[in-house]
Amino acid sequence: MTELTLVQAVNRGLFEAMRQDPDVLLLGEDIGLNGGVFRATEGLQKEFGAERVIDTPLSECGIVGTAIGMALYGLKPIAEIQFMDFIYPAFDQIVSELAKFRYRSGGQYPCHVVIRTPYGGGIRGGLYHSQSTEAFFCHTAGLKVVVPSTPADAKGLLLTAVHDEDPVIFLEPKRIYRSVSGEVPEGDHRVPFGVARTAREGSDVSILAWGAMVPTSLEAAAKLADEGISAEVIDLRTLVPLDEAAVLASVEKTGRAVIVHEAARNAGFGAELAARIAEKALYSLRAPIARVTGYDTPFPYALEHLYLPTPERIESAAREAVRAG
Amino acid sequence: MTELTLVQAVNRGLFEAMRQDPDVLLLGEDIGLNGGVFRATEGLQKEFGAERVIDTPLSECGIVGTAIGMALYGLKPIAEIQFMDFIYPAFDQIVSELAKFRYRSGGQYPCHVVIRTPYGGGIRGGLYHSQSTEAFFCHTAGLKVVVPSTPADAKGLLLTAVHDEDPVIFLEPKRIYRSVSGEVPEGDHRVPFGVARTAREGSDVSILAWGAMVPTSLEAAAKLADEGISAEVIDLRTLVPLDEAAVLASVEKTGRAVIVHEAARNAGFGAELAARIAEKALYSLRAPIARVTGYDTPFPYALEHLYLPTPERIESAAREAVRAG
Amino acid sequence: MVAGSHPKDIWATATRADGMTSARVRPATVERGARAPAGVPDARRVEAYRWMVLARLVDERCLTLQRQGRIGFYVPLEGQEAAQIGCALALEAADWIFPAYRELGLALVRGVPLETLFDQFIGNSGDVLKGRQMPNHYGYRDRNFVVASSPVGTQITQAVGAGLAARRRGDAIATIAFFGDGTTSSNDFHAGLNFAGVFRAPTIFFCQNNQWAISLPRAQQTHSATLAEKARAYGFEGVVVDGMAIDEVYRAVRQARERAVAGDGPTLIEAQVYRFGPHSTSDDPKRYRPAGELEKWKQHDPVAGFRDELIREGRLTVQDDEKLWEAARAEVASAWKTAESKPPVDPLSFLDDVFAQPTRELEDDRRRLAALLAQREGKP
Amino acid sequence: MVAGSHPKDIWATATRADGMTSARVRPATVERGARAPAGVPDARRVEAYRWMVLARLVDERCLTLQRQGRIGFYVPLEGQEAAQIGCALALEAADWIFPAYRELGLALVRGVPLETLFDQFIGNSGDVLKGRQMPNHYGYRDRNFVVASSPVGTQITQAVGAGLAARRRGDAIATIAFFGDGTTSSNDFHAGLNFAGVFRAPTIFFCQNNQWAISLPRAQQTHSATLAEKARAYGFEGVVVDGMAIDEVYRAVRQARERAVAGDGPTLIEAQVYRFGPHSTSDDPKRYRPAGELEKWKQHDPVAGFRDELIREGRLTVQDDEKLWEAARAEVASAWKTAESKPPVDPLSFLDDVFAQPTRELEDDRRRLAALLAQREGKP
Ligand SMILES: Cc1ncc(C[n+]2csc(CCOP(=O)(O)OP(=O)(O)O)c2C)c(N)n1
Ligand SMILES: Cc1ncc(C[n+]2csc(CCOP(=O)(O)OP(=O)(O)O)c2C)c(N)n1
Ligand SMILES: [Mg+2]
Ligand SMILES: [Mg+2]
Repeated sequence: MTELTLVQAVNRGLFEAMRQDPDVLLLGEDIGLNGGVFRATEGLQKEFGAERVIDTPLSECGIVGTAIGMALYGLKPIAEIQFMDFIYPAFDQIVSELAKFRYRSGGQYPCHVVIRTPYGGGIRGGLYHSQSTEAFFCHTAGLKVVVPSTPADAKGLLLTAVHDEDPVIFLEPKRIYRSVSGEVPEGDHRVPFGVARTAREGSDVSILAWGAMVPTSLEAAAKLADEGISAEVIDLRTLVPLDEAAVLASVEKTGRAVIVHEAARNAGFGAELAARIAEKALYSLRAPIARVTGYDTPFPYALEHLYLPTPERIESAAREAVRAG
Repeated sequence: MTELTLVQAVNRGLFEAMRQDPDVLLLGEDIGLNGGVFRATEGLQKEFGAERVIDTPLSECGIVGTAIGMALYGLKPIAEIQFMDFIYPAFDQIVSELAKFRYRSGGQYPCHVVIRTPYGGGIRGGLYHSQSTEAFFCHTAGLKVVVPSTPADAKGLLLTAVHDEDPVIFLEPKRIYRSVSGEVPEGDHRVPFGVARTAREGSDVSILAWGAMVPTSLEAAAKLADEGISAEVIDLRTLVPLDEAAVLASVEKTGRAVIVHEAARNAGFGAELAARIAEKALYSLRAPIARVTGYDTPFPYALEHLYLPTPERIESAAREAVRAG
Repeated sequence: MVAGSHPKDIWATATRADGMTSARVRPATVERGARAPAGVPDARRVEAYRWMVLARLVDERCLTLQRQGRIGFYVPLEGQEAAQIGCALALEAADWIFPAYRELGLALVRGVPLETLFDQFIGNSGDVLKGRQMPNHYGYRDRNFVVASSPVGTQITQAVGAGLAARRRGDAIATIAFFGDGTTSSNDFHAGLNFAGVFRAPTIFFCQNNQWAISLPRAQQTHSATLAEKARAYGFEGVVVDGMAIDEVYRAVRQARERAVAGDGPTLIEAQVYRFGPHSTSDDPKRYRPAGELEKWKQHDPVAGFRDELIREGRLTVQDDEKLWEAARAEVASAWKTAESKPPVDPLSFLDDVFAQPTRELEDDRRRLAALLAQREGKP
Repeated sequence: MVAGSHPKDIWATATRADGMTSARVRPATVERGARAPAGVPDARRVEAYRWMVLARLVDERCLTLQRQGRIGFYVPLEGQEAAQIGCALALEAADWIFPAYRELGLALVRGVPLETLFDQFIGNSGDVLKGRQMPNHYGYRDRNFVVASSPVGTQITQAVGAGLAARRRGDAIATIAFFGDGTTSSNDFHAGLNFAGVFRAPTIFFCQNNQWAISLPRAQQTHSATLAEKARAYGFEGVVVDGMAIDEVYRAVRQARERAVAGDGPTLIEAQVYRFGPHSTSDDPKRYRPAGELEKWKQHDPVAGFRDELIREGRLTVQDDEKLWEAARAEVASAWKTAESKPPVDPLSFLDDVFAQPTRELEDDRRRLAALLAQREGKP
């Protein structure tokens, strides 16, 4: 066990994966000498060489298309997209190709690429260095979507991703890259997909969150406890596959759900959670399902603190839910 | 009034828009001499010339980027994407640029482009000529998302789109391009955005649908009536802006909601409808909210009849809802 | 490019039905390596012709089958047989192919059984792809023939990636991406050729310039004189070859392959051909093709041309030829018959292969759908 | 390109810290029109220099402000002043500019008040963009200066579209897209140049090749000898100019503009410059820049170079120069002071301008957020 920040844990995970398997290689912009703009790939090119830690031209389309070709051939490429906001030039490759290769070939061509990308707001990045569009990828059958919220999970889920057989969109909450640190197991630490983590137990209301919204939700839960409201915080960890059972069990216990995400509300992944609860746990509900999310605007610069869900907004939603029934 | 098919109504709408305003122009692949692969632009190049009905090179990125530049300059371009499945090479321009121009410029640069594209399954198009990924665009703040289901609405919503000040994703249900026909008003017929249409009144269950799923839902409703179940069918017509009031009013009346769409279920737009109902009409619900949708697989070829929602599946969901409470 | 193999007018300016002119460009430069390999080797010339005839007949048959509603869709290759079969013969079995949707000739030479292709066109229980894809979008791992998709161009960057992977593994192979003239405008053409240039990928970019992208003529696709010269923008060579002449194609591909395997990087080959048929069975070229254009190109029919050559070379007699067509016709008929008699694909199978292991949701869906189908059939 | 204006070594091969070589290419071809316009006109030479000095000082100041936490981010242009200001002077006010994020020199010459730029950097109540964007991502409709975004390249196709729209309207203007060497790899570079070639758009593609895309050197970005030659792939001309020499830039842009307005189509200009500073305030070039490279290029500092030229030309004395720097410094200080003293942006304003008219949902959000903020401030 070592105390690491989240971005350090990602870095250790990459080191571990590359040591384990010579087929693992990285490609992306500025990931070599520069170590990535967030330093997630620091030291890797030095250790593994420029043939395995590949600085590419400025083309996300090229990065993902090339990674797919490598994966088809049998390598295990990990592509870095510098910011999630810049993933769209590769969207065609991801949605039309990566997600559909296994299926369209009748199972002949698995296509195991891991795409790592920092996502989310809170770093004064404005419209184009702040987005969280996980819903796009969740809606695309064939992709797994992973969002760690702790250093241990960052490493453990990353190693699981690298050893998985399916394409994985691995979203790193850059806002807490350095602000969160914690114990991370050494070596081949793996955290399974599809298993949510109960970040805090509670009985009055279920707060469902992922990524950078988990610490924010925990802050809210702590304050709610002061008022006598016992909030359970569920960290989903993987959105696809989803630990639906954990979500339903928590809501069945508490009777109330507050869903938290940074992304815009309309057709965000929170809607999916609400829909599942409304289908499968309706009779347990004691209050309307609340969503505390980003607004249906592009991501603003100067006022991002108002755009992003805050503990205050989460508390208020939880309080209302408790008041409702 | 003339009896037209849906694709003819689109064609008439385009003729009308281009006659009304010399700033309206079309660009896309094979839309000129060839009249579009579905013949939606038949006759337009002959009438308005190759300067206004522009056959472009094979690049959706170029089509949308160029259209945006034209719109910034003050023209009113209507871009055709040959199939919705091929919109992804332009995804960056749509999500990063088109949707965000007005906002990021503080209102200085409205960016009024209409993107027309045939969407949906039922024509044996397999993975890449069948998709309905409206949820991607609904989740992107700054875009309006329109889906007609009748010839009259196709023309009326298209003319509203052309005269709107915001970017519009205009989805044409190609499966019913020719199978549905109806009376279409001549001239400057407009149907407002944000106003749902009650396609059939009913009191036991609300079926919420759009595009090609509206006739399928009406078929189901007719069969349900035979069993004594009175189903209301709401045709949303525009997903953004959404006529939330109409959705809630219907569900409050019937106490039961069945949401129908062709797209994959996970994080589809149906989830958003369910979430809104679970937030704002929870206490009216007499049964779990049901979704009848495409499956969380890519779109299959030989078995598309099993993939697509059928009246049978809708009926069964409605029946269950009625049985539930 | 065999000098004088075509009359000037084909390469000169054609006039479209709408009066627009579409410039046909004579190859600007033709690369000839020092050790230029010969054309299709003696031992394989008749074989090559046989593949061309077979492809031609499959095309004919499939167009009919589509009209009869027995297959849903078809993309013909008529006019492009020499380009595809010349190219296929020049490759090695270990080379990885990234096709578009028109590469039937290639698939046949690769050894994909005709019956297997027909199974795919039907989407029946014999279809390796399990009925998932439209006709022509096939792929066979055991033939190093990657599965096609519809969005144009996406295979180009993938071919580069596979080439780099092969190099990393120490496999002395080439990867090759197939695409048309229209696809040179795609995002992936740019990204793929640029990556290949920077990383010196062992990749061949094989562009069948059939002069049309559905209804858009080559001249309106891009303003460059040739498509081949686009390679310069990425720091490597492009060559134009007469795609109606199988030996030209064979030679260019051999050279490019040698270069790739030797570590000398990528090559762009523009094979100038002509699509005799419609873009697909959904297309009607009468709407856009200028009068007389097809007829001019048909004078250079690659199949007839190669037959005459083989006869001149004394490798084929008119009688041989007749027998060969007959045998091929029988082969097509029999393969189709077998394919058509197979049972349909398992109805639940469309829920498989989304992931290596189904999610809980997909398992539930499978269970529910099985119940629904059982109920429909009146089973308990 | 002024022959001999740089010592060979700058254009020759530089060695990266990691031992990789990055080839600096001497311009292959330099286009000279028959009626080559002269450089920056006599009457505007001192003005041009003044803009360069102002840009240099704004850069200096902003780097400090960012370190002090008074602005959040900054993208410096040091080293690129001659390219930007030469270009800006060669354009007409009616020409539409599609900038990237590094075009501060251009914005100044266009007449965007410095205070307005500072307002944007802060995102205060004076910011025309209402605090929506990161510093450097500005745009001013009244200056025909389109609002920048971060994703690279997207402005390129847009500039083509605006050019075609202007032509349709009968406006005799050019549109111009700015981008860097790295951005030549983007999807939109390919699509934009291809569309421009096909439609003969009145568009100038102005590439400031500052030798780096963050940490990626030009030689690893693409394998072509120059960036300018990529234009050939789209059927028009590309030219390389020495971007450290303002007259060279001015001349090339004037020519390209004349060509555009005359209906002779697009031009790609590659201005070879060097980024003296970091990519942005988030970047540390020490991690990747080879030793000595910066120093070599600094010998060709465009500001110092042009000052010396003006002194040689007798248009400027050393005393004038000192006064000019002083005046510019005062201008910067005063503009900053005014900007910094402005109140913050209206907190509810981030909910505006999503659409022309807010949706019901956005109106609800506004009401709810207003209530929350009032509550926070203890208001009822
Ligand atoms: C991204 C994308 N856009 C549009 C289409 C529709 N489409 C299918 S084939 C085709 C033309 C392709 O032309 P070309 O590359 O010359 O190949 P050819 O069909 O002539 O062999 C088009 C526009 C597509 N498949 N993919
Ligand atoms: C699509 C996209 N990918 C990645 C980035 C991150 N990024 C910002 S600037 C930059 C380098 C741009 O280099 P160049 O085009 O040479 O312009 P310069 O910054 O040197 O002026 C990168 C990779 C981005 N802004 N957009
Ligand atoms: Mg073609
Ligand atoms: Mg640069």
